[in-house]
Amino acid sequence: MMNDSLRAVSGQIIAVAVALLMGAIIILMVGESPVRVFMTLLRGAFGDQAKIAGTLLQTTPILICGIAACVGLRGGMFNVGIEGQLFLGGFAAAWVGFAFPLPAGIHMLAALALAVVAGAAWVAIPAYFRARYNTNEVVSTILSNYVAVLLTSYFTIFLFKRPGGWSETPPILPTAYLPGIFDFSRLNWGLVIGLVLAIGAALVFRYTSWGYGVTMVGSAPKFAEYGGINVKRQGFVVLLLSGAIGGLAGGVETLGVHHRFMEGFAPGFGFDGLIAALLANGSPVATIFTALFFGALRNGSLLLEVDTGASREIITVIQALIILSVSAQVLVRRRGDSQAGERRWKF
Amino acid sequence: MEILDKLVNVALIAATLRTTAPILLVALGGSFTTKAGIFNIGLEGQMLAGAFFAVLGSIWTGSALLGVACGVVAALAFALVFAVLVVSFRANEVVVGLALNILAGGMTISLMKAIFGTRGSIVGQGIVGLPKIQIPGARDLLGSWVSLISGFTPIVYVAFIAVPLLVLFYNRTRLGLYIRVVGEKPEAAEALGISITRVRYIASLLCGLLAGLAGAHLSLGYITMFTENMSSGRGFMAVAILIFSNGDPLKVLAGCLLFGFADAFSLRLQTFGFPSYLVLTVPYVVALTALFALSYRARPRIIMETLASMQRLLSVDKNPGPDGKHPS
Amino acid sequence: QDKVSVAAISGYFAQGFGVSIVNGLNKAKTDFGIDLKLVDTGNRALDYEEQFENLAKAKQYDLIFVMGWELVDSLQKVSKAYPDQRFVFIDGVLDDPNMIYANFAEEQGSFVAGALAGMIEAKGSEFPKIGDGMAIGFVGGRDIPVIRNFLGGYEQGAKYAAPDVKVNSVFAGTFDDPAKGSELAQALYGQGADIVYNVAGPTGEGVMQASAAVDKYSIGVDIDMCGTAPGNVLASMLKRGDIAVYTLIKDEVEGRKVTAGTHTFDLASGGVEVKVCDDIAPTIPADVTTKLDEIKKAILDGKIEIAKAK
Amino acid sequence: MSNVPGSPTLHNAGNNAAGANVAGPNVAGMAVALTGITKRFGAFVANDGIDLAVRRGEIHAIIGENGAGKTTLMNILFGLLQPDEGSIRLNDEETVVADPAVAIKAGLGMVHQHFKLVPSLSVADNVFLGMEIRRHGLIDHAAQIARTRELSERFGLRVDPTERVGLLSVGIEQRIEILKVLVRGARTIILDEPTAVLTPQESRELFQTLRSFVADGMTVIFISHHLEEVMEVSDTVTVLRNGRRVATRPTVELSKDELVRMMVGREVSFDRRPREPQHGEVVLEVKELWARDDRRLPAVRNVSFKVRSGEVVGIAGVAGNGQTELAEVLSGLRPASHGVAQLKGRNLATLSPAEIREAGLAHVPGDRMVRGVDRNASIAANMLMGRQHRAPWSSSGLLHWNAIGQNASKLIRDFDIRAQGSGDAVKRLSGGNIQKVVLAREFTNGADFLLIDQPTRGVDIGAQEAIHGEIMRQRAAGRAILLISVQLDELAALADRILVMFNGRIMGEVAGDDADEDRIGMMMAGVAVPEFAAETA
Ligand SMILES: Nc1ncnc2c1ncn2[C@@H]1O[C@H](COP(=O)(O)OP(=O)(O)OP(=O)(O)O)[C@@H](O)[C@H]1O
Ligand SMILES: Nc1ncnc2c1ncn2[C@@H]1O[C@H](COP(=O)(O)OP(=O)(O)OP(=O)(O)O)[C@@H](O)[C@H]1O
Ligand SMILES: [Mg+2]
Ligand SMILES: [Mg+2]
Repeated sequence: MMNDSLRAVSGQIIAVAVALLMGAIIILMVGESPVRVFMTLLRGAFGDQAKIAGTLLQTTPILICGIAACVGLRGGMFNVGIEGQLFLGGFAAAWVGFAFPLPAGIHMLAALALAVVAGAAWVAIPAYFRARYNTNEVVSTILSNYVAVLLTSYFTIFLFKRPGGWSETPPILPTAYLPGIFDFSRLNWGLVIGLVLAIGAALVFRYTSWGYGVTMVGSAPKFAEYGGINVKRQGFVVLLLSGAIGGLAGGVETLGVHHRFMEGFAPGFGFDGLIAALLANGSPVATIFTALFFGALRNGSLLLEVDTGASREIITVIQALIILSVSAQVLVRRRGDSQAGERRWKF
Repeated sequence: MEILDKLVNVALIAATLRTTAPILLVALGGSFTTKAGIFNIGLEGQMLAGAFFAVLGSIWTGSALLGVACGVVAALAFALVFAVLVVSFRANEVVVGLALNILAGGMTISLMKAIFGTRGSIVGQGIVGLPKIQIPGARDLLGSWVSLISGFTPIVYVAFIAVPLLVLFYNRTRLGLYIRVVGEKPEAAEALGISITRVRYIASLLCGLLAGLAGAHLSLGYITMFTENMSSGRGFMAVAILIFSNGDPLKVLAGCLLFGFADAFSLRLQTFGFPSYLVLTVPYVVALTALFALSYRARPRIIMETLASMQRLLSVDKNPGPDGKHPS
Repeated sequence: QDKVSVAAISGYFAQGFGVSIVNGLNKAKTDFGIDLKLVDTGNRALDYEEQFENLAKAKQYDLIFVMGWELVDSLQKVSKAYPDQRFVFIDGVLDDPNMIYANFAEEQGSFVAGALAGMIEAKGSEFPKIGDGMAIGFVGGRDIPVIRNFLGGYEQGAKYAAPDVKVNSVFAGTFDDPAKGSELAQALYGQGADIVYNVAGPTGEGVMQASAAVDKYSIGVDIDMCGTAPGNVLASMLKRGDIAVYTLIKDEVEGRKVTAGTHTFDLASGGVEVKVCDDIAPTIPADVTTKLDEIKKAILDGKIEIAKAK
Repeated sequence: MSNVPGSPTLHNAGNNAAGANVAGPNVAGMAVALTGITKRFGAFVANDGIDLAVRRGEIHAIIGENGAGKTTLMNILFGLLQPDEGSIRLNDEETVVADPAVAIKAGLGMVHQHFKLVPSLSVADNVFLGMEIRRHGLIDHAAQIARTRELSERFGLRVDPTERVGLLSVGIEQRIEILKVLVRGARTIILDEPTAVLTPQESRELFQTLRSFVADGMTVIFISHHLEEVMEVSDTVTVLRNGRRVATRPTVELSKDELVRMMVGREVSFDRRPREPQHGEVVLEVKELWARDDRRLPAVRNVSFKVRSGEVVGIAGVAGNGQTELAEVLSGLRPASHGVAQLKGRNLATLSPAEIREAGLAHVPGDRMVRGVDRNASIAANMLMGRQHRAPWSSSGLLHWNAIGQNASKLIRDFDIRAQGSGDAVKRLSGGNIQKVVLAREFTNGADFLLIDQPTRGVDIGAQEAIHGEIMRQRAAGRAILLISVQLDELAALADRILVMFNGRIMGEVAGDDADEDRIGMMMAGVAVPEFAAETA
C-alpha cells in the first residue's frame, strides 16, 4: 500500500519535473531565461506574506470548484457545468447582497444560501434528465454553461445594472461581506470554507453509510442497485450537491472578493477546478494540493508579466504541459497492458 | 408575414449552410474518435491550432492551399499528442483533451506575440484566403436559389460531401469497420488481432485531419484572419452533437444543421429588438432541448412496446396473455 | 529628469482601440526612448488588483495607463493605497480627483459616421451598391455601455441627417468571433441594410470581410480599416488612443508633468474623427460632404447635443 | 507430477519433462507444444513452468480449480498474454506468439470464455471480422453472407448470417464464435469453458461438432469444469493445480474420482445430498407473474409457484429464458407487468429493492462481475453492501470500519476465500473466489429467502462442493431457497422440486428425486412433456 502511494507520488513529481523541463525549453525559445522566469514565478507565488495570501486567494475558487467536481465524480457524475453554476451562484449572492438589506451575518448566510440554491437549481434539469432518462450530463452541463454566462450577463446589464460605469450590479452591502482573514489581502473565509468542504467531503465519503452508497454508485452502479441503493436518486442528489458547491464557489467569490457581480467575471474557474479534481483522481484531500498548485502558478504568473518579458500565456502553456505529463503518469502505468481494459470514466 | 419573409428565406438557408460547415467538419472528425471509443473533448484545441497555423502557412507560402495544409499538419500534431497520451499511456481523455485545449489557446497567443509582436488578431499581413467557388451554370438553373449551392469556399463542399463518404467508410471499408469494432467491443478486436492501439491512433489522426480542416476553414475560408480563441466553442458544440448522434455521420449532419440553423436564425432575430444576450442563448437552448427531447423520446413508449409484445405473443404462442391490456 | 518609464495595463490591447493605444505607446517609445511595459490583464476579475499592485510596488513607472471599465474597482483601490503613483484612466472619467483621465467622445465620431451612412443610404440607387432598403446597420461586440455609446451616437447622427433611414443594430456577444460577425453582417445586409458600422474588435473584422463578400459597405472603427476591404469600406471612425497616450507622454518627457484632471479627446481635438476612405471619397456627392461639414461644425459649436448612453 | 518420458519431438527441443505421454500410433507431431511457461502477475505466479503438448487430431481437455491458471495459459498460447518464461512451438515450429495474429496465422483459433462478438454487426460481419471479403477495396457484404451460409451448412452450425448478433441467444453466439475460428482456417481450436452456458442438448451438439472436427484431422483443446463432459468427449486430459501442471493422461485411463483427486488433491463427493422433506410455511409466493426484458418484450409469462421455508426449489432452463428477469423481479430490480410476488405476505411491487432486502431477501446474482461486486473495491467494502445502514457496521449514519474489517476477515476464513486479506481488491481474486465473496455476504445476512442464481457457474469442483454444502446448511436452517441454475446435475443434487422454464413460462415441475436429464432437457428445449405440464396447469 505505502509503496504504491509512494510510487504514485514520486511519479507525479517526476511528471511535473518533465513538464517544467519542457517549459524551460519553450521559455528559452521565446528568448527568456528559464531560471529567471521560474524564480519570478516562485517569488510571485510565495515571495512574501501578501504573495502567499494572493496565492491562497487564487486557490480558493479553484478548490471549491474542484470539490464540486470531486463530489460529482465520486457518484459517477461528470459535472462540467461548474462554470455556469459558479456564475449563477455569484449572481444570486450579489442579488441578495445588494437588494435585500438584512442584519450582518444573516445577510451573508442568506446570500451564500441563495448561491447554493442557484447552483443546485441550475444543474437540476440536467441532473433530472440524467437520473431519469440517462441523458449524458457532460454535454448538457457544457451547453448550460454558455446559457448561464449569457443569462447572468443579461441580468446584470438589462435588469440590475449599476447606474453608470461598467457592466456590473450595484455593490453589495457590507453586511453581506464574507469576512477577510488578513487586512493586507483580499483573502477571506472562502478559503476556510473550501478546506472544510474538502476534508468534510473526504470524511463523508469514507465514514458514512451515505458516502459508501455514493461511492458504490459511482464505481459500480449495477452492484449498488442490486444492493438496494437507489442509484437514480443518488445520482440526482450527487449532481445537485455538486452544482450546489459550484454555486457556493460563485457566492464566495462575490461576497468575499468582488463585492458585486461583474459580467463575465471569472471565466475558466469551473474548468480549472475540474482539472484539479481529475488530477487528484477525484480525491477531495488531494484536490487541496492540486488547487494550491494551480493557484500558485496563476498568482506567480501575474508577477511574471510585470517583472520579465515573458507573457502570461507561457504559464498557460506550462500549466497545460504539466497537466499532460501528470496525466500520462509515465512511471506508474504499465505500457503493455491490454487496451481492451476498462477506463475509469467512460462516456 | 413580412416579418416571416424577412426571417425565413434563401439567405437564411445559405447562412445555415455556412454556420453549419465548420461545426460539421469538426464533428465529423470527432466521429472517428467517438466511433473508436474515445471521448475527444480536445476538438476545440485542434481546431484552434488548425486555424492559427493555416494563417501562418498562408502568410509564409503565399498560398491558401499550402496554408490549409499547414493548419491540418498542426492539428494532426495535436491529435498525435492526444493519441500518444490517451491510447499509449492511457491517460484520462477528458484531462488530456481539456489540457490540449488550454495548450492550444496559450500556444497560439504566445506564438502570435513572438512572431507578430502583438496579441489578438492577425489581419491582412498577406494572408491569402480560399477562393469562393462559383459553380458554372448554376445561376441559370436555380435562379435565386443559386446561393444554396454556389459561392461557398471549397471546404464547405468538403464538409457536406464528407457525410456520405463517411457513411460509406463506416459501412463498407475495413478501416471504418475496425474503428466501429474497436469502439463498441474492443475485446473482440483484440481477440482477432486487430490492433486497438493502431486503430485508435488512426482514428485520432483522422479526427485531427478534419478538425484541422475545420480550423483552416474558419481562418482562411469563412473569413480571412486569425483571432485569439476564434474557435469560440464550436469544438464543444461538436462534442455535444457527437454524444447525441453517437458519431453516426447522418445524425451528426442532422445535429449540426439544427445547430447551424438555430444560430443563423437567432442572429436574425436580434434585428427585431430581442435582447442580444437572450437571443444568443438560442442555439444552446435548442441543443439542450434536442438533447433532452431525444432522451425523453428514447424512453420506452407504451404504444410501441405493446405493439411489439403483441406481435411476439402472436408469433410465439397462441394464447395471448394480459400484456396487451396491462402495459406497465 | 532621467528616463521616463511608462506602463500600460488592459485586457484589450488585442482589439481595435487597444491596438491604437499600443501604436501610440510604441511610437512614443521610438521617438522618446522611454521605458515601456505592457501588461495584459486577461479576463479574470480576481487577477486585476494583484496586477495593479505588482506594477505600483515596482515604484518605477511615472505613468500607468489603464484602459477598461472592468478595471475601475481595482484601480481605485490601488490608487488609494499608492497615492504617489500616477494612473491615467483612458476612456472615461471617474470620481477620483487624484487621477488623470483621457476621455474620448466616441459618440461624436459615431454621430458623424451615422450621418454619413444615413445620407448615403438615403441616396438609394443613385449611389453605387446602395439598394432601396433605407436601412443601415450596426454590429456591436458585447452589449455593454461603451458600445451602446457608439450605437447611440450612430443612431442619433443617422436620425439627424436622414430621418427616413432605419438603424438595425445587433450584438455578437463576443469580441473574438469574426465568423459570427460576418454572419451578423450578412443577416443585416440581407434585410436591406447597405452600410454596416462595426464596433466589435476582431468580431468586427468579420463584418468588414462580409461587406466585401456581398459587395456592400462597412464602416470601420478605432483604427483606419480602409485597407481590409478596399472599395467596400466607406469610412473609419477613428478613436485616436494613439494620439492621447502620445501627447501625454510627450508632455511628461518634455518636463510638463501630467497632473490629475481630465483630458478630453473629441472632434475638436482630433481625438475622434471620421475618415472617409480615399477610394470612396471622390464618389461622395457634394451635398453629403457639405452637410457633413455642417454637422461637424454644429457639434463643435455645441449646437448639436448628443445624448450619452448610460 | 507425472514424470513420463517426453515425446521425441519435445525431446529434440531439449525438454524431457514435457507430458505428452500418449503415444498414439500415428503421431505425426504436435499441434501445440508449450515448454516451461511461467506467467506472473506481480508477485503472484499464475502459471508456473507449465509444459503442455497437444497431439494433432485429438481432443485435449484442460481441467483445474478456479484460478488454477487455465485461461491464463490459453491466453498465452493465443498471444493475448506474453509469458515471462518458456517457449511455444506451433506445428513443430518454434514461434513467438507476439499477438493473436501470429497465432491465427499458425492455424490456431480460440473461442473465449466470454464471447467476443460485436452486437451491432451482423452474423456474417462478425464471422469475417478481421478478414473481410472485399471487392474494389470495399467490403462485400453479400459475399460474406453467402460464404457464412455455406460454412454454416457445411459444419452443421445453423445460423442466419444476416441477423444482428445483439439479438441472438448465447447458444447461437457460440456457433458464431466457432464459425469465426473455422473461417480463419484454424486447425487447432481452443474452447474456454464452452458448455458453461449451453443446454445439455446444445452441449451434445457441440461435442458432435467437435468430434467431426477431429475426424477431419483438426485438433481441439477445451477447458471445462464438467468432468462428465471431459470423460465423455476428450482423448487426453491435462490437470492444472495452483498454476502447475499436475498430470497429462489419456482419458480412458482415468476415472472421475481420480480426476477430482488430481484437481483438488482430495476426494469430493458429488452425490445427491441426503435430505428430509420439509413442510414449512410459505415464504415466497408468486402468482401469475409477468415481466418484460430490457427490450420491453415479455420475458416472464404467467409464472406461479411457492417456496416454503426449508425447501430448495430449483429453476432449470437454458440461460435467457426468463430466469434472470424472474430473479430481478423478485429482488425488486425490475417491475412486474402483471401478477404478484409476495415475500412473507408482503407484496414486492410495493417495496423498493432496499425494503425487499429488509423484508428478508438475500440474492446471489447470476452476473456476479457486474451485479455481485464492485471489482475495484476491497473485499471488506464489498461485504458491506446492503448492510451499510445496519448495526454493528454502522450507527447513526457513520460506518465502523473496524467491525466491517473484522467481519470480512471472519467471512474470508469461514468461506475459505483465497485472498491475502480483507483489504484486497476483489478484482485480484479468481472467478470462483469472487463468487465466494458474494455467497459469504448474502448467506450471512440472516434473510429468510435466498434467491440464488447460478451459484457455481465457472466455479471449480472443490469450490462447488463447498458452495453446495453451504446451500444445504442454509436449507437445514429453515431458509426458503430459490435456486436458478443451468446445470441440471446441480439442481438434481440440491433441489427438492425443479421447475423448468422455457421462453418465460414454466413448462413443468419435477421432483428433485426423480430428475431425469432427458425429460428436463426436452422441456428446456420447449417440447411440452404432457405428464409434467399437467401438474402445473
Ligand atoms: N490488424 C490490424 N489492426 C489494426 N488496423 C488494421 C489491421 N489490419 C488492417 N488495419 C487497418 O485497416 C486498413 C486497411 O488495411 P489493409 O492492410 O487491408 O490495407 P489494404 O489492403 O491496402 O487496404 P485498401 O485496400 O483499403 O488500401 C489500414 O488502415 C490498416 O491500418
Ligand atoms: N490480469 C491479471 N492480473 C492479476 N492476476 C490475474 C490476472 N489474470 C489472472 N490473474 C490471476 O491468475 C490466476 C489464474 O487465473 P485464470 O483466469 O487463468 O484461472 P482459471 O484457471 O481460468 O480459473 P477459472 O476456472 O476460475 O476461470 C487467478 O488467481 C487470477 O486471479
Ligand atoms: Mg478461466
Ligand atoms: Mg473460469
